[in-house]
Amino acid sequence: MTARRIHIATAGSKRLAFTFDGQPLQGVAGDTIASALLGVGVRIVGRSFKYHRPRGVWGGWTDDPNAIFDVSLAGVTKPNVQGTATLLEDGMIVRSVNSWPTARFDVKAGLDLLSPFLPAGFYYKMFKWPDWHLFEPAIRKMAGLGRVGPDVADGPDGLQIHDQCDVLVVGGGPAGLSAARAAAHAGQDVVLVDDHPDVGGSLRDNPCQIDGTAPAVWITPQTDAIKAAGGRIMARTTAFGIYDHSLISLHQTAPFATHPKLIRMRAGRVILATGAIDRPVVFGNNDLPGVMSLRGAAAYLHRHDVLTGTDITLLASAQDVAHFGPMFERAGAQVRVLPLETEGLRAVGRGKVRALSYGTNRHHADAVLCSAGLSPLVHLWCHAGGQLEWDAGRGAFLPGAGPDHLSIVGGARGANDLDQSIDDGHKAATGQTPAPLPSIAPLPTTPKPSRARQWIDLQNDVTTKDVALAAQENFASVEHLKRYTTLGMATDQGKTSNVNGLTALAVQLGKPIADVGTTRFRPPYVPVPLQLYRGARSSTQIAPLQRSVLEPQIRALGGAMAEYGGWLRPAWYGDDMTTAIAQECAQARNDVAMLDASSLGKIEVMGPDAAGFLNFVYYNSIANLPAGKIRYGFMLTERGIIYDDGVMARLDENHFVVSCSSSHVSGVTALLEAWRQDGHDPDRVFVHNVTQAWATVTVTGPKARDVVAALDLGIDLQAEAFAHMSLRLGTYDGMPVRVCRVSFTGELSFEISIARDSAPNLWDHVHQLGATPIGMEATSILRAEKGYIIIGKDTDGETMPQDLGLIGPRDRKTQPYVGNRGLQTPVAKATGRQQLVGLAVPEGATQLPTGAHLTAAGKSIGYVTSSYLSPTLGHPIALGLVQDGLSRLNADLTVYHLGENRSARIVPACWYDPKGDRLNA
Amino acid sequence: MKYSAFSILREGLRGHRGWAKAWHNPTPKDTYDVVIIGGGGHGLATAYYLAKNHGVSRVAVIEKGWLGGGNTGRNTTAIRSNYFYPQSTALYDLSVRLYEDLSRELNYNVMFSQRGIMTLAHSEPDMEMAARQVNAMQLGGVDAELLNRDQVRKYAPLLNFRDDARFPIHGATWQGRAGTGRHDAVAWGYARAADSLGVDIIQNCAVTGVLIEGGVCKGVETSQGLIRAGKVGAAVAGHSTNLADMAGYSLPIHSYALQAFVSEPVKPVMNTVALSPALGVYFSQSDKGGIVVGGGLDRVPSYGQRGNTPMHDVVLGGLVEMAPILAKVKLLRHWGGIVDVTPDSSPIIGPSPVPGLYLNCGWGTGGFKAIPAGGYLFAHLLARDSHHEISRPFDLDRFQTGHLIDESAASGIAH
Amino acid sequence: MQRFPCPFCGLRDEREFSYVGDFGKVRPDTKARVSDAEWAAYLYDQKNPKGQSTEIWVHLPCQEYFKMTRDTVSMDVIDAAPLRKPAQ
Amino acid sequence: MRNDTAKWPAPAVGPRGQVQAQGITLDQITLPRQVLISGPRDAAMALAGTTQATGWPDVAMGDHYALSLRRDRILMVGGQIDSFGWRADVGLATSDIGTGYTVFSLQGPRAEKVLRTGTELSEKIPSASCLRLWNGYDILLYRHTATDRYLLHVGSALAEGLWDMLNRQIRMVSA
Repeated sequence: MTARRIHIATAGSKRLAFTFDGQPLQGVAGDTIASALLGVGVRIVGRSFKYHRPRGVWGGWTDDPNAIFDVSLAGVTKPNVQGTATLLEDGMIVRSVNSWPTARFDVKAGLDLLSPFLPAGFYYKMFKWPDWHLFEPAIRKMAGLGRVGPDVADGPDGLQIHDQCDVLVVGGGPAGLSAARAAAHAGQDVVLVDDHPDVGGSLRDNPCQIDGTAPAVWITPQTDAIKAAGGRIMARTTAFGIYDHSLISLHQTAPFATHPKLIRMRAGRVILATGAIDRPVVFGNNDLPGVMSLRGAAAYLHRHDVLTGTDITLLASAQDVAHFGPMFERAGAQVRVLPLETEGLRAVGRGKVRALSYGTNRHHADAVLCSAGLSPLVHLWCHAGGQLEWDAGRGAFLPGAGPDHLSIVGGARGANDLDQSIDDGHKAATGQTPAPLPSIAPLPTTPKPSRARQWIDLQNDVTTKDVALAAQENFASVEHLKRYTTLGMATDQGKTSNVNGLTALAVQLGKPIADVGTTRFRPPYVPVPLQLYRGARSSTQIAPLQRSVLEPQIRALGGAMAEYGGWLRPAWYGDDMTTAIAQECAQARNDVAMLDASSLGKIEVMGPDAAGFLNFVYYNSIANLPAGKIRYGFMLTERGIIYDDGVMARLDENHFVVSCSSSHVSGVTALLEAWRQDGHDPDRVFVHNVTQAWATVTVTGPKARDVVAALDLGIDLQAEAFAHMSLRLGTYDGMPVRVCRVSFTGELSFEISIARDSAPNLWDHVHQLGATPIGMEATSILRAEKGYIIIGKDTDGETMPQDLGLIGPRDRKTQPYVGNRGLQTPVAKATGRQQLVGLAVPEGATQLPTGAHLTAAGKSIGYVTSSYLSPTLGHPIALGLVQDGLSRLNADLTVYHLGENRSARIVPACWYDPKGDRLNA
Repeated sequence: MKYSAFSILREGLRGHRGWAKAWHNPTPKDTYDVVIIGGGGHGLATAYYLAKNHGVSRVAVIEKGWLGGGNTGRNTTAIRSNYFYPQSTALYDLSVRLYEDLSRELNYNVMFSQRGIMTLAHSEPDMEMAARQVNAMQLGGVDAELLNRDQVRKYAPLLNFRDDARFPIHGATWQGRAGTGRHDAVAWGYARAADSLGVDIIQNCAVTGVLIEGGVCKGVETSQGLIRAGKVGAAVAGHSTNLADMAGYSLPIHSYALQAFVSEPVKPVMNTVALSPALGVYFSQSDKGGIVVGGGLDRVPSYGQRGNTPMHDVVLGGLVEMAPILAKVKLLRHWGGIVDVTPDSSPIIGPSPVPGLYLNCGWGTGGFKAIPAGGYLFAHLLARDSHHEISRPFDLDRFQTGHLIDESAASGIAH
Repeated sequence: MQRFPCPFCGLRDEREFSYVGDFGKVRPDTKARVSDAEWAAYLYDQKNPKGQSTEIWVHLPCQEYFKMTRDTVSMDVIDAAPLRKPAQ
Repeated sequence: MRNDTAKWPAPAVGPRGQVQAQGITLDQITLPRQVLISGPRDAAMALAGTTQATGWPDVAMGDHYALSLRRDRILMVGGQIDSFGWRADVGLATSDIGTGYTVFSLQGPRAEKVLRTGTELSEKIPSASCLRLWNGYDILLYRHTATDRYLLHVGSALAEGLWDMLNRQIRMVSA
């Protein structure tokens, strides 16, 4: 007989069916996976990481390092589920990790025999010769705990929500309840969180009388009072991290197969009432299943009616023995007691503890319930920057100095007395100083030498010998110890192993523990699912694309949509990409085409200083631009690098519209704002980004004028009246329009901008007048035929204006402008700069791959930035950046691409209508 | 004492009583030929190469905490040389080549695992940029391949190949020689080897001042007293400007927190390293089974060795988009290191404005992979007072000439 | 998640802010001679103090550029002030 | 070349239909006029014909009001302005936004919870501006008519995304 369910009370409870390693079992409502397993007598719940030693349940909640499972339910599989803190649900399929075929009969159990040859640091000393790669695959296969399930989560993955309160109380035990009640009573907006399904904490784990009443009777009035005062109580909610500016991350769990919730709580004050856990006793074979946390066993008894053994030995302080012993006796167990200082103690058994042996003595035991003292849960305290101080009497790190907005009360600060915990909570909530802790005499908990292995980290298989070896090899800093032995790096993050590891190290070094120090606790306090962090941001909600008001029209015409510069735009129209693109190019060159240019930036710059301001921000001179005219220009960085190109149109003396590339609208707007507020008078120049208020329909092609004329905009469209690079205002159907004669295709073009909601009518009208829609791919080819660049594609992060042959402003503009000094640095004047050129292939050759490199003597001297088969010209064209390219005209160069060489000739970067007759038409 | 299978066997049979200290705890001497400030990977490697390659053995490494406790022990352990500019390729590939033999050279298994790194291309323009990158590397003599979608799937089937993936996978650049290493082992291996060559490694010793006489750096004041030195080398990632303040010069460096994340161990699901520039995430799986995840810098300049939550959503949320089957794997731990960030995200190796004081800093997010090269080149500079040709372009003077080495086009994550 | 006080909008979380640069840097007058060293110092050098730091930040939604003093270790915000005269 | 037409569902044509969940109603609404006015606050208010500019947690009323955006900028809703551009007479820059902002209304006792998914929102943290980042979207957020009726303006090019995000969050909050 080992563990079993006792009380009759559970007889009426709802039964929950589940399987463990394939075996059908039953639990009752309210069970955790671990309590259900213990309730039916399962001892071995898993295998340890390194040696595949059998592992049983150690703790009653999140301090357990052993009961880790892969769990499936309703099509959802989760790896590494902590069985001691996960509620059992009907139908769960529970599988032990790191074992095969089952936890009980694990084929790799024999690994333990090799343990003398697998010391700490084993891998650093081995497998260097001939090569780590020969050994690593086999080692990787052995590692890992659970298996990632096959199911793919469909986003969104769960709720992320912000919240705030005056006082956040973490932990619903006596101290936390007391604090929350007092704070709520004082009129504070209080939130109390507890990771259990109900509040009460240690009162439910190990009940004792409060104010002469049973704990359950005491708890309800507290929660009632908290709620009545407007406080909120959140169960199944774990505070797992405290971050800067008092932000506390809360993980709220829900039924297994549903999405979890991440609450980011901004708290004015935080009261930590996180309690304390048992510190294991280090003795020989103390990793055998059946060796358990004393308070864990008490929790199983009182929360789940599970008695963890019938022949129990208590290994704990006299105070604990007096408190807990009778509880287990009343439940029907035989209870024996061994003092903590028992020499030569070791557990005996295979797969589970059967007896304890010490000296010449030996007695039977099916459960050994241990507590070498209490370890306060100070993790959150440390996240927030709180300091720790070693308390030799309690054998624990207690909170020292900490941030003002944080208090720590009850067991979490070392107060293990119920009255003091309640008093602590009240005082913290009402701004009083807590009563000092009584000093206590140390317990004799230093591990005694033993021939049997004494385990410190149960999941990662770290023993006292490993610690000794690390110290012997001078891994004497606690961080070195942790990293060298993996002590405390398991999924429980050292909750049970930390202090025992430090104690063992201190013994080896002959130093007090206070001088050895401790490692930092880092969030999360308990592991949290990655899906918490995705929230609703899956698929199209990551970097969502901007959408044109004309998209329905474009889709109706067969537009194939794709992403261009942060917008969803038509790549081409129709089913067959290649033919479509060629036809669209021909349409623009020979007839009339239309395209949606709504995404181009429209940034209004207004005010008496607008002209001078733009003159400073842009490379090109803007101050002398006449009203009604448009100028092309570059925006440079202060290094002199081209950031964006665009056109500036001057509407009147004090009003400009800057049109930048689609992908740079917010960037250009931000830069304009930055300079406006730095070195300019922000009351005399204003920047309005109105890109989304206007939509733009571009009509382009030799017959564009006929189409635009038929729109009856009230504008004289003749070339003499409305020249290339100018702007006119008109109306369409009563709505104001701005018409720009600029051209990205090289053909006669009119860009007609109109209020967004009027654009669909305009678009339909232009289409009815015979213009054919063209997509971005054709547009891209048309511009390349003209040698027009796309910033960021045909330029890179080193390109300056002179590399494109545009040296006028650099040499002549006298007023300062952004980038002017950068254009005078040694790198700007150096030879060997990469310059933009055209690239031609030999007659009959195929097009160059974009991304191919131009080489000289086997070294790269540049690369192909754009390359197309020109439908207009019937042969390939390409643009590239080449070192000193502008002085290498007509040179033949080798082109390298993925191991193959071919040849190309440097030519001027314009193939079509170099004089510009067509766009000026 | 040599580490080998034989020594393991022997010690296993006699209870491991024979293992010697990996390094000693010397008290500082009054004077050294070279004092290295910073007992991280770069500092320890510099000391090792000074002693081994240049015969300079009166060397001290001064560490304010425990050796390897800075960014060396806080990173995501990626090692690669998939860079675009030839200057970068030369630097980082020197490092990869040194790593390839490091375990045997140091007699310490640093577990350099050449499992390959892929940088995903999420669109046709990305593929063109990937080709530009691969060609640059191939021409620079570094291994690189351009993978198509199916090849990526073969290497990493857990990636998001769904139709609704925000950033579909078109292909990737691939460097097969790249991979991961065991970060602590690199520090420990160099420390043990340097110690055995007579280098003094002085832990728990903080530099409190720089001794400058006649405008020349002559040593350092420390919490363990004044230590004179023929030359002083600073390898204090994250705190380079604090040292500059002590010595009276300025640096183009800003300190940021860089976070890293590891999940609970799971059975192998990912055998390579994958980076998505669009999502700003990369990850691999450690030999122990943890999913190791990294991303970009925090938004707020910081010396706090901890991270902020907005980057958690970006990086971990991005990871779930990148590899949706990891949604239910749990985050075990996250932490932050303080990194030196330069304007071009390339390191600074060279003399400081104060004669006698030399700089190895500015590695940004990429310091771990460069440890062997950083140490090798810094040792050369300190021993000979002149640059190795590979480190010359990384001199501080590049910010005046404008010859920046900005790789932002080569890798999607600012590094 | 930190919170910063925009002098106009008030407290908002850090996602709404961007670091701009050290407070007190003035663009050299490029009409006069500016040496490469001076220019590089203006563009690139950083105070980067460990502890109290006075910086320029921008609140992205309202595009307010402002001066903020904060502690780069504790992350405490010490002061925030507008660079502009108050609204009329 | 990849065709992403299917991945991005076609946007709504015309106003989007009402979405209802427990305690939450989401609608698209049309406002009569939206005009950006930049310059000194008093002059801007005078031009807009309003006496106060709504920030947070103010409740705007009626169909003619001003929203406070920046130190030197408001958005006039409703009202009448004759000409746009630089108004030298009053030192103001004006731009007609037309339908450049799409406007959604979120109403009901649980609406505030939906909003808290995307920003730290509280009546205890007032703001002079209704500009805000919400779940990554740049929006204007303020209350109108009632304390549980919220209006959200978003640049129209991202209206489709914001609508989808609001729907996702409503589903999650209601789950």
